[in-house]
Amino acid sequence: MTAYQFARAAVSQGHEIYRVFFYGDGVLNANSLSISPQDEKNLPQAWHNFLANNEIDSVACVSSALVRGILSSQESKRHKMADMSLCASTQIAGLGQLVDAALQSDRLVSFG
Amino acid sequence: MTAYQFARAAVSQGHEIYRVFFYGDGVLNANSLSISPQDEKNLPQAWHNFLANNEIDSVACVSSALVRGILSSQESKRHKMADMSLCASTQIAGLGQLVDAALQSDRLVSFG
Amino acid sequence: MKRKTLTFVTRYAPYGSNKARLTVDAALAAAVFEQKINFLFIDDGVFQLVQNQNAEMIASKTIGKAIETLELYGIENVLVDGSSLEKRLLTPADFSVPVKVLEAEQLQKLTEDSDVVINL
Amino acid sequence: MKRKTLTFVTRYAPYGSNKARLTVDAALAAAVFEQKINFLFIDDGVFQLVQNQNAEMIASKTIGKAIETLELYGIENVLVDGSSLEKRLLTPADFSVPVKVLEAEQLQKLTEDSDVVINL
Amino acid sequence: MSALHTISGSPSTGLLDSCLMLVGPGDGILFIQDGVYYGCPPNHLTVISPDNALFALREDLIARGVLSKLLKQVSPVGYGRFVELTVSYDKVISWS
Amino acid sequence: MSALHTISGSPSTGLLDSCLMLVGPGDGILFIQDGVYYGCPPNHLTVISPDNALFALREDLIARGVLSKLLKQVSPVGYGRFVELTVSYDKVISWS
Repeated sequence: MTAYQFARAAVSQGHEIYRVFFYGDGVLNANSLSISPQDEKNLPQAWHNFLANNEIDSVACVSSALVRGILSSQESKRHKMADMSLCASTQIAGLGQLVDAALQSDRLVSFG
Repeated sequence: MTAYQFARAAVSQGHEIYRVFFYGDGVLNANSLSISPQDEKNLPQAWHNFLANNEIDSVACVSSALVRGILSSQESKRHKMADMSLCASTQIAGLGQLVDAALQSDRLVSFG
Repeated sequence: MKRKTLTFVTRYAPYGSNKARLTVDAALAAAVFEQKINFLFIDDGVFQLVQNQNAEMIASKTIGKAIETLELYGIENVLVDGSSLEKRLLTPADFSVPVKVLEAEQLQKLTEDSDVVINL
Repeated sequence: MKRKTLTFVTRYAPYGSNKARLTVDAALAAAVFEQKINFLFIDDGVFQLVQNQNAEMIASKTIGKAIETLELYGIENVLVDGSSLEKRLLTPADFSVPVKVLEAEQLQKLTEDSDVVINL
Repeated sequence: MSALHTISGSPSTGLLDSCLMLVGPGDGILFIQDGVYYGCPPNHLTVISPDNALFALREDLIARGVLSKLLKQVSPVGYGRFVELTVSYDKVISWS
Repeated sequence: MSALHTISGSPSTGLLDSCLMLVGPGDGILFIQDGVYYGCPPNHLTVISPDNALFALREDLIARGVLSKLLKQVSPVGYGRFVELTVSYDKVISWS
């Protein structure tokens, strides 16, 4: 929630977001199957809309995603799993994408 | 891993396990889509086999499971989701099942 | 089945993790079983009791609201570790519900008298 | 693109969470970008360096092995906070790889000289 | 190069002590999430040099009911100011 | 009724202090996972009464390379003994 609100504030001030990198439990925000409690904000849906509307690149850390059962269709195939549960707007990739973002951007802000 | 090895040791000593209740990140062990790193033990698979072979009741906490995208087919339907990612051997239910287990058993052992 | 004494212990601040919420929900689930239930706040758990919380600010559910329902569900033994309060310069006057403050010896007796202690 | 100085900080014990593993993997991923890389162990992170680990016992990957590959990947600046060692009565002789022990002032200079500090 | 340090755990975590190992003159510290309890009594902040500016995220203070308890040396800030702070320091170091 | 307390976090977590609030005479304490570092130098255990038996899970000690550092007042135990301990005390209280 903190990361989401921070990202919105950054965009509204005219900053460009190079990439959102989900890791650890953060990858749950890229899980199309996840459902929020009825009276709480649907954070995965909110992220999805925000990233799509602002055309922001997003990546879910592959090792964090796999152990949490969040698969892209490609990974699904490789591991012979029937189902697919990755939001369309988010790619699965390695930590190199985090390092790349750290190098390409003026600021890296992470939320544990 | 600790909980799994403890449960195996308990069964091998002839104790009866009334129920395994997965909560928090523990529910990831009930996710049929989750994949372990290549050189690590596949803990969800190990749990599944252990519970099935010993006919032990298992429950994944509904609130923990939903936010992590682990759905039973019934919940999938209710929330109009296409996919299903709950291990066949595990039911989704509320915290009442934890309390029931605490009352019915001689010992409750939990692993944070 | 004989009536048991269940003690729930919560030691986490309200919103940093889901653990605070989980413990309150478990206690509310336990209420319908008509056992003797204690609910004990220790360490950062005492922050859950602070009045005037408003988790709408962080798009979450205000946990103070759930705690207020404990009594409605028949859970009257809402207990707080006194040393955890002192460390945080808090008193029962800061809280949204009435609580019983326990000293060291009472805490040990509480544990000893419990059939099950649930510390998630 | 100018060459940057990246400093990875790790403060978690090796197996209690995935965080230790994540930080080592991130540093290894960073090695291919040919930047200047520091890897700093503080707090419980120093436990990652203890020799003779064998995570097969808990069906996991031994993190000491991954740390030994840091140097192979060209990450030579393996640094440790001296005060974290003292608190745990550990010395570099307890470790599986050679490390540089930093004092308070050197730690501050390290941070100041870094373009990016990654503390996951 | 200066840094903004964000701290997201309560005083029980000891995160401030860890953070202070890397804090240099002129760095700023922003308390977020459960970290905002660092801005409440008792005063945990006496170990910090007056040279280091202190902030706490207003939304997190209000959510926890502790905005009125905020120590006077800590400035409450919203998300807009949070973004500005990340720009005005040369880098951000997160403690969680 | 006696209790076996399991502690699964390192000394940095302060879990032992919290646990000791509820420990009574005759209770046992078992260190598991990162909790096994409590069984290593420096001696964190002087605050515990000799009346309370102390154990540490052998698998977790070996995984972390610290079995040889275990303080002599702590007994290393395997999973089998862990199960027996949960039976020999009246209840189990977990600290994580």
